[in-house]
Amino acid sequence: MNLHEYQAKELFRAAGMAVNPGEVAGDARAVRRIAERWDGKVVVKAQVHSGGRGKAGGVRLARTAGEAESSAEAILGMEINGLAVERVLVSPLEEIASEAYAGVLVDRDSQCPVLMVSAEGGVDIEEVARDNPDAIHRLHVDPRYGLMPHQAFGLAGKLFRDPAQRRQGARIIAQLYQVFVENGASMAEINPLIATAAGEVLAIDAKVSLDDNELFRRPALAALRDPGSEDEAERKAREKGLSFVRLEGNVGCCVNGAGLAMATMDLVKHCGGEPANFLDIGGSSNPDKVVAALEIITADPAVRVILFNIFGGITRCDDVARGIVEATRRIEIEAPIVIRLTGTNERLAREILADAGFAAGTSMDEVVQEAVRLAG
Amino acid sequence: MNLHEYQAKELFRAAGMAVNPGEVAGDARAVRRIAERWDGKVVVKAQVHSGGRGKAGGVRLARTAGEAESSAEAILGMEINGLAVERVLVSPLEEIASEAYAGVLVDRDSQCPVLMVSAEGGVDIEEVARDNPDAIHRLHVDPRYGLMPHQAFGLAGKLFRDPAQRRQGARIIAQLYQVFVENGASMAEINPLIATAAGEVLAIDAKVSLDDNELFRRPALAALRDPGSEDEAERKAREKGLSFVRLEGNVGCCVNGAGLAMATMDLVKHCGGEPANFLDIGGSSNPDKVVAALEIITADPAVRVILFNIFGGITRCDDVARGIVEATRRIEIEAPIVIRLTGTNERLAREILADAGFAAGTSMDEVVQEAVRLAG
Amino acid sequence: MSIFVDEKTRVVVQGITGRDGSFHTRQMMAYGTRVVAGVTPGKGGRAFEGPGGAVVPVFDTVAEAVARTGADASVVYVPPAFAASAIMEAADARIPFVVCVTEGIPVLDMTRAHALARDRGSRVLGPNCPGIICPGKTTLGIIPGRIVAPGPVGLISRSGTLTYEAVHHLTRAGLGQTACVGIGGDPLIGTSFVDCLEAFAADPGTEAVVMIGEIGGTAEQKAAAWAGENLDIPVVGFIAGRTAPPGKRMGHAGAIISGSAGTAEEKTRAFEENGIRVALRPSEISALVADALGR
Amino acid sequence: MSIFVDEKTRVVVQGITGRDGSFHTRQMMAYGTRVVAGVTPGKGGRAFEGPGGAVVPVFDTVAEAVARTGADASVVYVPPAFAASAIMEAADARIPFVVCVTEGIPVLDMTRAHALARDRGSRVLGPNCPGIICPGKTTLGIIPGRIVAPGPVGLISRSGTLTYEAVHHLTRAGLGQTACVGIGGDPLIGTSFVDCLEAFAADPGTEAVVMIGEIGGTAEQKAAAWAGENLDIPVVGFIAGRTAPPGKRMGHAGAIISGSAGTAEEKTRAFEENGIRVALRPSEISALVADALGR
Repeated sequence: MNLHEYQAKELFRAAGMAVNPGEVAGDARAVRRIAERWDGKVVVKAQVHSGGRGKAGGVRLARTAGEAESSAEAILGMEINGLAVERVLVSPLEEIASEAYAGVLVDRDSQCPVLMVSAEGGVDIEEVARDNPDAIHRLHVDPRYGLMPHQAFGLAGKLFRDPAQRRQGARIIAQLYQVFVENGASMAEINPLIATAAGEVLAIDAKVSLDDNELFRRPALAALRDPGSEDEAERKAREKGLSFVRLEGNVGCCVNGAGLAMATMDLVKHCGGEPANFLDIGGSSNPDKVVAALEIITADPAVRVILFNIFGGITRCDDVARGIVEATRRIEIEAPIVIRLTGTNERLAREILADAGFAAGTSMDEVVQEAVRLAG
Repeated sequence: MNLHEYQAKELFRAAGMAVNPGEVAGDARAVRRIAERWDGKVVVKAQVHSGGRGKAGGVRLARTAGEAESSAEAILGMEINGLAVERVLVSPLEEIASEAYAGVLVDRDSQCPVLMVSAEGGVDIEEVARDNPDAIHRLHVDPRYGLMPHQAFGLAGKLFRDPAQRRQGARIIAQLYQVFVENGASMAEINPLIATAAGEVLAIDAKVSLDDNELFRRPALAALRDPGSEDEAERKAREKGLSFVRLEGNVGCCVNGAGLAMATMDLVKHCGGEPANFLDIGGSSNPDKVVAALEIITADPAVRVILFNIFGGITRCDDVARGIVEATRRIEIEAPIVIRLTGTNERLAREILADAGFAAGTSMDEVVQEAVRLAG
Repeated sequence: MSIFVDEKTRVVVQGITGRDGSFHTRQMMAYGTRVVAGVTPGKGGRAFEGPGGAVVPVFDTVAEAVARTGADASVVYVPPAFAASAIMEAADARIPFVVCVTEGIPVLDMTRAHALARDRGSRVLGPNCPGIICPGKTTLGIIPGRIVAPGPVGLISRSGTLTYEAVHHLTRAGLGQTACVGIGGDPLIGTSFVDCLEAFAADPGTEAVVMIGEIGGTAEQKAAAWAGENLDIPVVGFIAGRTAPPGKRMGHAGAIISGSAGTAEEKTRAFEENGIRVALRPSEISALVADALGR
Repeated sequence: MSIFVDEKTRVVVQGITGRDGSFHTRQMMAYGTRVVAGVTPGKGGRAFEGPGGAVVPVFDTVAEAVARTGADASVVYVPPAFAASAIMEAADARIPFVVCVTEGIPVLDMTRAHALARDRGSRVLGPNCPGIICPGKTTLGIIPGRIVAPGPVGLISRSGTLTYEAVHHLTRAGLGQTACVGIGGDPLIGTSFVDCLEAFAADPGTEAVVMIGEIGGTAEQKAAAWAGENLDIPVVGFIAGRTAPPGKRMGHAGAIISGSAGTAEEKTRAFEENGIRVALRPSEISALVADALGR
């Protein structure tokens, strides 16, 4: 789950980090009042879960409160990568002497948190990684010991030569790691971490993604979720315990298991079709989930055919069959439904489907071809 | 630094532990009022840094508020192992179904915290260790991982058979370990950890010693020190950065280095004398420390002779000599001073001493013999 | 032959009294797995009833279960909030092989659990994995026994049902398996493709290997490089997620393309560069294996 | 000969710009120790002036110092609040031998520092120790060079000045030393009596060993048992604290008698039972050694 910049900064401040001040607003008049507090010399930043805010025009500098207001007017309501901007963060302009980068995430290979810093901050770190990989310094943190002081100090030395700034940088790196661990984050990032003209080291941007698997035990963080920032179908799927990703095609897919779901999408494409979605109903046998899945798929007007691909293991085929029958009773489904079922309780499932007038294949290849043909 | 039971219980409560209620009072009238709150059915416990409070009569049960008051009168002002009782802790009586023990300290061999539990609680655990060592269960906690849930649950199983009590016990053991680590303790102990007649698991006693080396970074804990509970000379020595322990003899000892100081005491005894104290002036060369040391030694009326044994390394012999001369100017010292000096700046030291009319030997054996002779 | 476990492996089930744990314990026992103990804290002393009147003792802790039954492998069916602790308990009890089926364990919990497992010398399979089945010998986890058959193919996969799909085709094509291993769909897993390849390389019964990968991470690339360098039996590959968009988590916590790394194209290229033939459809896998084995 | 270190050992001093660090660095250099680097965070790039115009580069981190100078031992003169971190930094930089002179380090800090040192394969001497001197070769720590002389005796001690007292007698009696090691007066120390005995046993130059123990703990008993079992050169012992009362900390954090364990009587008995002759006065040590060596 992604946090907004202003939310991430609150977590940073709670850890004692030096972060530039800022206030959030949802309308341009309020932005003007906030900007007046800083003589109008502010930066107005779209609060939206998307990278490339700057390139999209979602970050604007103002020299007067009036400019700040008109910047806010331009940004609020703007769409960035399909997401509407509902809030902006207003912060005083800082005089920037240098810009660095600091981030932390969990590395798959070492199975440890890895801190990354670069003296090349304020730019897309992915680009730095590609164009100048030596400019990124990595440190694996042994989870048994946590981040040790000499490690933070060592990393800070890659960013700052001045001893006082290096010490401040080390403190901020340690606080970044602390925020990461104590909030169950999957990623935490400061870009840029600046030295001001006056020599202070300051985080002026913040990005934190929380590990969804941590949210059950962190209700205060779970409550930070911004429902407006989420695709309606993805939100509903999440609430129903389904994994769903919207795609561009017209073959609605409903599969049990993430790997098989991806393979099904791939096969649709391979056969000349276009999948409308990724949808994993998971392992549990529950007709209700199948109903919810069908509701989500059919809500997409682009869907021309619905493809079920079920390999029964824990998932019982009869439960899926019951869900399909139940859903067709509850909601009007115009698109044809093509079903592949095999595995646990397959025979019973076929009987249930046959009673309701559905046939089901056993071969994934054949059924996918059929679905693609029907999507035409 | 030892905490009083009531202070230790506050740390336990702060960690969320189930601890029996209690209130501290310094006079018997207040004890009566407190006892009334619990229908007079209370236990009154001396708050003093000494084991064996029960055997010394420092723990009394009352059935009425009047009894509680007279118990408090008996306990307050009592001396336990030479320490005056200034406060009592008043707690409601609990109906005890079983008594267990749980404690944690750092083990020298494994260099890890070690948790110890025993179903034989409410008695001296040293006795249990001697008479029935199998009744004590030990768990080494890997400091890299801390106490893991299965470990606490495993230990609790040695104390409680009932699953609900075992879970409560595991929680308390985990909280005990947390108190130990988060407060920089050298020892934390619950004896007894009881199951009440109603089935609740409850800590009704608490003992915590803090690592003196942690206090510099824990001012709130350092402030818990009870100056009244400390020997005056030991308190002054601590404040001056000296290590001092009062003994029974009449040869006052002033040595640099803990090992040499012990060896000097031993040699005094070996030569037929009795040391009056252990005193290590430490490694730093500081005439003021020598003055403070002489003030502490001479404050003991039993001292008949003062013995210096200095092997100069970091300690500069001339600094010690200056301190001796300075002290004899500032304070009246009646006891003869016998000095052994060797090592760094030895010659300069001898000159300083000679100018002030002191001689100094070079052999530890000879000087100790002389001191014992003078102590007569 | 088999890898990691065999018919002599003595299994303790953590979470045996739970809904999933009890169901799959019975399935495992029915397949022939030697389930010698169960663990559910607070339920020690009970007896778990398996199929055919078989009875499994339940203990409060893994340490007790090991001491009393000599269990040398564990399967963890414990809810995500407690699953990392359960793995740590098993590792701390020196269980050499721990399968964790649980999905949804916090990643930071797993950094600690994997560290302890390394320190204690335990191999963890998973988490978020279907387990391992050695056809005709034993199964630890949830892979359906009826879709496998003994034979010369080793199978390694990051997914569950896609594995079943592939195995199903193999079995119907007469290509039985030495072992089918689901290594799990999480970003941090205890047993990698390479670990499994090493084990299959050392197993004289395995004559060909199937590797079923998916988008996210670079484990397939590493495995391909290792196989190219070290393996002298044929490998057939498959990668799921060619149509997945970047930046989106495709069900599995580990199945997410970040930056240019972790795409299906990268992985397919790595396979092919190391002599691994890549099936474009699950149903092609068995034909490629048959071809590689000269059947 | 010597143990642990010798004239080729390349030393980095942590806290070289501090009061104690700078003083003892000059002392060490004057004795002949190869001090190749210093570390003080925030002071990297400076130069430390040793005796006779020798110059030592100062670095911000131990890792830099190791990378640039090949240091293979460290001496820590860092205040107690930061000393455990300094040891961890040295261990993390894979320094194989770390001497920590600092007294007063929190014990729980040291549980973590010792754990990391073990994980990284570093030997820690101390903390709260005077260090090690190999007469005529090198000294790491604060043992005064003028009281030692080369010769056949190995000396191990928990204390500082008491060690000097004993060495002084040995040297004056013509009994030089292969190495004098102060293992430290704290309860948790990185190098034990037994570790030193093993090293002396492997050193062909060491013909007799002196062990100077004190009250508290059971390290002397373990060492005595080890020597009785494994050592074929004579050992002479001394125990300080025969007159110490129980329950009181005698200066050293480790010198406290708790329960019946750790008394001087127990330790003396353990020495004698294992053929170790025990001196009752420091001045007797040299005579017992001379006797044992047949001089």
